[in-house]
Amino acid sequence: MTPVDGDSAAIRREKAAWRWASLSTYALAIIFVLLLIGFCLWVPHFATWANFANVLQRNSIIGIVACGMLLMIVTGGFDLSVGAVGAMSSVVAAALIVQVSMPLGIVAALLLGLAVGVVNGFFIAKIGINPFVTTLATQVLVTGFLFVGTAAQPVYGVPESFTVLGLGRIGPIPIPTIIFAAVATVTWAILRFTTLGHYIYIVGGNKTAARLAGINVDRVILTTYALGGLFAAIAGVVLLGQTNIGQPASAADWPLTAIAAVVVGGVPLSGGVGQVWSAVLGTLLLGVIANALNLIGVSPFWQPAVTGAVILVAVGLDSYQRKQRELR
Amino acid sequence: MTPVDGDSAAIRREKAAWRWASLSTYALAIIFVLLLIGFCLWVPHFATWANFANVLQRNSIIGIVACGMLLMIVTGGFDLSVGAVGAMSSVVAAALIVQVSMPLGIVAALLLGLAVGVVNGFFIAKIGINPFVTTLATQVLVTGFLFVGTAAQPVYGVPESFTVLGLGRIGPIPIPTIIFAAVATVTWAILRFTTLGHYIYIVGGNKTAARLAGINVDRVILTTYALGGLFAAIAGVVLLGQTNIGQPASAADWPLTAIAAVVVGGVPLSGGVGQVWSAVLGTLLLGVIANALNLIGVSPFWQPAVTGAVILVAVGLDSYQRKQRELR
Amino acid sequence: MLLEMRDIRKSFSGVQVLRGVDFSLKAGEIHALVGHNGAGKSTLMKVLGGNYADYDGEVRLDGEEVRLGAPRDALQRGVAIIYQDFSLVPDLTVAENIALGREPRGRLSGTIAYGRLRDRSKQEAERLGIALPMDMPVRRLGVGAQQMTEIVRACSQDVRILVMDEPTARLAPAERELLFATMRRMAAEQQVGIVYISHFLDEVRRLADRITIMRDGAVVETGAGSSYTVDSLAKLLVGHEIVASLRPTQAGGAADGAREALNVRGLSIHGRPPIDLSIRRGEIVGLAGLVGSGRTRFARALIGDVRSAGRVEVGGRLMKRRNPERATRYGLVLTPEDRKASGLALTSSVEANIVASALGKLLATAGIVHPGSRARMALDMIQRFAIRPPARKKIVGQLSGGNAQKVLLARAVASRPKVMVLDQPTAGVDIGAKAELHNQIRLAAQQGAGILVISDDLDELLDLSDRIVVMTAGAMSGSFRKAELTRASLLANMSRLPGRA
Amino acid sequence: AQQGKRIGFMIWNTSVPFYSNLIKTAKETAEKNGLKLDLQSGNGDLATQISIVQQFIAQQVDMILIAPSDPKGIVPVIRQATAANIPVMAVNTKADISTGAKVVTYVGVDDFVFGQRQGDLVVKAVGENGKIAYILGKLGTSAQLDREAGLMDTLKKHPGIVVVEKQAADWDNSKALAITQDFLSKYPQGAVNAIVDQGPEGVNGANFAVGAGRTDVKFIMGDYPLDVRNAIIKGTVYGTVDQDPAPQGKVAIEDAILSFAGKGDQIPSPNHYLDLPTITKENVEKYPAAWGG
Ligand SMILES: Nc1ncnc2c1ncn2[C@@H]1O[C@H](COP(=O)(O)OP(=O)(O)OP(=O)(O)O)[C@@H](O)[C@H]1O
Ligand SMILES: Nc1ncnc2c1ncn2[C@@H]1O[C@H](COP(=O)(O)OP(=O)(O)OP(=O)(O)O)[C@@H](O)[C@H]1O
Ligand SMILES: [Mg+2]
Ligand SMILES: [Mg+2]
Repeated sequence: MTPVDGDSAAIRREKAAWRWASLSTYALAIIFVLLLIGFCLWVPHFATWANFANVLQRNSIIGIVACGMLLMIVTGGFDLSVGAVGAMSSVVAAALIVQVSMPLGIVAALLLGLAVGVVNGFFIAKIGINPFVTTLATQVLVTGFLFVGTAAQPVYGVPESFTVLGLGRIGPIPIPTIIFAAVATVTWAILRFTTLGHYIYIVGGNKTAARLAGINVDRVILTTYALGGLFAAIAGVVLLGQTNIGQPASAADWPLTAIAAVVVGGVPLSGGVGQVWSAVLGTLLLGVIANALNLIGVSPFWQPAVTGAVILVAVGLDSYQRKQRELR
Repeated sequence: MTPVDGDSAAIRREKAAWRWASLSTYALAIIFVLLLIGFCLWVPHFATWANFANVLQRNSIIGIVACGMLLMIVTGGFDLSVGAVGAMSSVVAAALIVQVSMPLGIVAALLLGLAVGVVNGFFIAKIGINPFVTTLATQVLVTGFLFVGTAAQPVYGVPESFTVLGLGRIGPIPIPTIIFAAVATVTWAILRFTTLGHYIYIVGGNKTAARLAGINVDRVILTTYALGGLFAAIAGVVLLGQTNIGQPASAADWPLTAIAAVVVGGVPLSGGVGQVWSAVLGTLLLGVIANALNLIGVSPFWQPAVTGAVILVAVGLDSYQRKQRELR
Repeated sequence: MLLEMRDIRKSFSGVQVLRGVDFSLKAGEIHALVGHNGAGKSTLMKVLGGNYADYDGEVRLDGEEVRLGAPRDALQRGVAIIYQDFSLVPDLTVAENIALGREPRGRLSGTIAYGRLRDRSKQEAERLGIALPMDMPVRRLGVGAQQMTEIVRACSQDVRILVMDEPTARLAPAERELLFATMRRMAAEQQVGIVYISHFLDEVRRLADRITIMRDGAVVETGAGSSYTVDSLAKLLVGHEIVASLRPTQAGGAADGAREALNVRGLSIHGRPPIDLSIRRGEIVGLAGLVGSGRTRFARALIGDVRSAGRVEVGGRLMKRRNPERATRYGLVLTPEDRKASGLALTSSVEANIVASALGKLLATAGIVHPGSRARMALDMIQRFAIRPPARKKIVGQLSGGNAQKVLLARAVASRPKVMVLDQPTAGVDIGAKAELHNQIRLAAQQGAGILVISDDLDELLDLSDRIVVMTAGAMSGSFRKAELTRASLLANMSRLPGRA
Repeated sequence: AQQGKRIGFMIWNTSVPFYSNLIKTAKETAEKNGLKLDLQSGNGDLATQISIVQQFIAQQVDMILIAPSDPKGIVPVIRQATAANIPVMAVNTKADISTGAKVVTYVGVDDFVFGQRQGDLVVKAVGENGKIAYILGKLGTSAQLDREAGLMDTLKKHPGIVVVEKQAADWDNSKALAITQDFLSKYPQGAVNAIVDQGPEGVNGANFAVGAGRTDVKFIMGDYPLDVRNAIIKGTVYGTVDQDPAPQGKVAIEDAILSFAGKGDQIPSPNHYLDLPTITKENVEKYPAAWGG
């Protein structure tokens, strides 16, 4: 056996290559920064802290959802029920806050979110229904129960002090953003330091291999969806903090938006790879574009068209260089 | 080569297992039939031709979309822009029918649908952006252009005779259903007889193998998305036949519903397998459930909950026995 | 000259893997390409197959310079390649996979004549003397049959250059001989130029007209096949003397009285004849059998990945409700035969794969991983199994075939199992590394593990095992002490039909 | 005469909170009068709505009430119903009768007038000169289109008032809040005089503005749920137009009963318009919230 260690030139070359490769992994981050600089220079009122704080605050909710979505996407699935769970969480929290107490409302909402996640995970892992059908069905189910329970009426009467959770700031930083940062950090730590995180990548990379290697694939999937449900419930509570009413019909666009954030951030839906910063980056990219278009005053008719085009170009540049690189 | 043929008992056993396995492939079809019989017996007004014709007519549109979706799912992708394409097709057809002529309107709408499909295919195959981002972006883009072009106003003035396409019947059979049947047959023929169909399975099953075997993977993907766009445009024209107005904001739920139909029918999103009857079956299953709930008079608040539960049970039975079978 | 490749260079994001390789092939010649794992053999052949658009250097076919930018360019010029990692489509039938990309056209343009496709594929297989279940989806075949499918596919094309990247790594002796006969015939009768990559140096020597030896991305030398011995080849391709390490460090040889590591009683899959097997601690048992004899199924049934009746005891403890996770907890691990489909998470790093089975048990408290010990274990295994490049963060999908195989074994060893079931453990591993792997396997046995080795490489079985059991048509048909066996008698036992044992 | 008659009621989307009181009063009124009421949701999608009406036709109900998402798009099935001798009544959203489609009447308000009333509120709030920013609902929905047309119609008569911004919030609270924030960033103190929202979703934005010290901007909402009412009392919202859904459900069923009884001539037609008051701090105490109260 020839040890390669002797060949220090090779190792140096290896390192340079590594650096180059990781540089191009950050292509999207670079595009994001360039976009940001462009907006700062040319979009009036963009480069103010007040505006940044607004953007952070309003995108924190979807960011929290995206963190959970990332976990599920890395295992090779996704969750279409996060919107329903968010709505449920905000309605349940509102109802209990009005009728009983604030802590109970929040805790109950989070536990319910966790429970829906467990149900999702159970059907996906144990019964073997695919994530699309499962989470679409639970989405519809949960929404249905919400409508039945509320007769589609929003729940009013949450004390105004509760809005501090959605609109308040600590120093200059919006509270939702602090929650988002906490959730992102937890997600990062899970992926980085726990056995669960390790298993999530292996399960997403090759389920058969994971199973044969002795990993309890079902439990990993179940836990992941449970976390996804929990995070969606957290987002729902923050939403309640913003709107102060528990609306059964809200949050319908969360699933697609959160998946979009993760995927725009560069994570493939095929599973096995993905980092928290992709979810964060994707969320901010979409959020900043929407904000800039509002500030520029692009007509609401044009906004979707421009958004679509910007996403295609930004992600296109990233994907194109990736594809070139893959051609080896 | 030592053939295993010697062991004829083993082979017989193997064959029996095989037959059993193919029987259980039809589990979902069997569940569907049982459901149908149950509804016929217990749901008033269900077992009338008028009702069947209604169910067929209203689900034909999504069925047409689902056929195109099936093709894209088999290649391992999907298309979130079918709704926007359908809306575009109905708006463009309406505008041209009002201003120029009926044939031109229809042809132009179909060509535009095809063109959007080609654009989707181009970005996915040539640039390498994943299907989720690409088709989400084109969906937003197309919707945007529609809003710009129409100021979000519906296009009125299509002669009422045009509704024959959406509401008329030939003998007892709704015309949309005839169109759906035609589209399903074409899809079946493509998958069953043509090189393109065969290559769709190959590309979906193993892209690398397809490329190494000299198959023009990019062209296969491009053609598939083009067909998906075309089918969505056909569905849009039929929609116009039902509503008689070109609505830029319509059809928003087509993508998810069509994917759901295909996936409920038993086709995995991972690609490589799938048959037309799955798309048809899934469409009809969802359609019949919705119809029965309406006829029973389940409150609209309860409907989603019940729908979700029924889907979970029906697909769950199917998936569970499939999962058991995998353990051989 | 049929093919000339001159000064071929190829790098992956900056790392040079081919450093100016010259290679040539004559019509009617069998030209062997040998080299250690990661030497660059597969990469060179992938250049020839048009996989990489960005190689440097010159490729001449029939003296004419060509630029191979896409697989189609190569195919059109009559280059057929059997890639090391299977490139089959799992849900297509065997017949359809054989015809992949060259489906017979139907009468209507744009259609496929499936009837003719099936007949043609069947004929092509028969012409080569290979029996395959034409209508079975490839996903249901064992790796041996999959390999044969690939061989039929490549050999039935109208080829001028045929490249075979380790076709015999997962073939049993009978199939190998069949393949060699086919190769000789194609070379002699159809004047096909054949590039043959293998780690079985005696085969290479027997078969090849010329041999090219590669090391670290460069050619060491090219010479006539007859001018080498196994030892001289081994020395050239590894770069130093390995003869010493080729000899066993002293066989495990469990004492007869040692406690049982594995005890299987009446294990029956789908009502087939029950199987008994017992392995003592420190014992290495070989499991021999023909392709499709059911060894892999048995192994999977052991860990509970396939349903079966019967009792399995690991280290004296009865395993209730068998499944792979429990098996791992009981200390029974399996390395699957198909490293790509069911062995490794290709998108994850070497480190993540190595620690996958050990993580929960050895490297974490309350679900939190000790990053230090994780890295230490990975580095230790990388060193022990000589995985290269020795980078723990490297994505497994980017490793050479042999190195990926080592990762798989390292994963099993790292979890310190009581029983290891190794399905084709050294498929695609070079001669130097194979000796190392064997030593690692023996080491594990010496430390008290019971080991079951499934292999199509009879020399490996004879070399490694204390005892060999034979499986035919899903049943155990014999058990032999090593001293009772020769290569020939083992072969005879494998081919015997059940009942006559 | 009405005992046991069956009415099919297609509502364009039952998950919109606005309809919950309409549904409630319709159900109560029907029950009280011994009618069978079959409610179905059109899911906001015209094609679904058409198929539901067709289903009512197949079930041969005695009358069909519709709240379609487009006045013209529903016409073909109205004709089918007429051909099957089933009378149709439009509730809450109009059906187009200009091409001869027959409806018993239209019970509800006129979204165009709704927009005009919002325009009056704007004038009342900012005077003859001012800049306003406008938050739209979901683009392409009839409420969005008609309310906008009505508002523009009023503002035409007040050339000093300019609409400087328009964005769509899709009837979503979070989006309305985001758009409000962006408007406030873009137009510093004094640069915009009022923000008009087509729906009630802008309340959070109004509260946010007051919290941020932007009392220079007046907020005008559409519709009158509990949180809008509270905001008007508190002073963060200037005023709103109250389209009360409850009477619509009740009156629709009552009109149906009249029709069953052969007293069709007592039904105001072609339109049975209901009250559409504007609410500001002055009269807020008089009007209970339209829903959520
Ligand atoms: N896609 C890739 N990205 C990065 N490195 C790669 C990639 N493919 C191969 N390599 C590297 O190129 C080197 C040569 O690999 P190659 O597969 O050609 O070896 P080989 O001689 O075929 O070895 P083996 O006998 O194990 O099959 C290895 O170090 C491998 O890690
Ligand atoms: N050449 C073949 N022809 C037909 N069936 C096969 C063949 N190879 C494998 N099979 C199928 O696989 C089943 C068991 O194969 P298994 O993989 O367990 O055997 P194996 O001894 O490990 O063979 P391999 O060398 O192919 O891995 C057989 O019952 C048969 O259905
Ligand atoms: Mg190789
Ligand atoms: Mg095997």
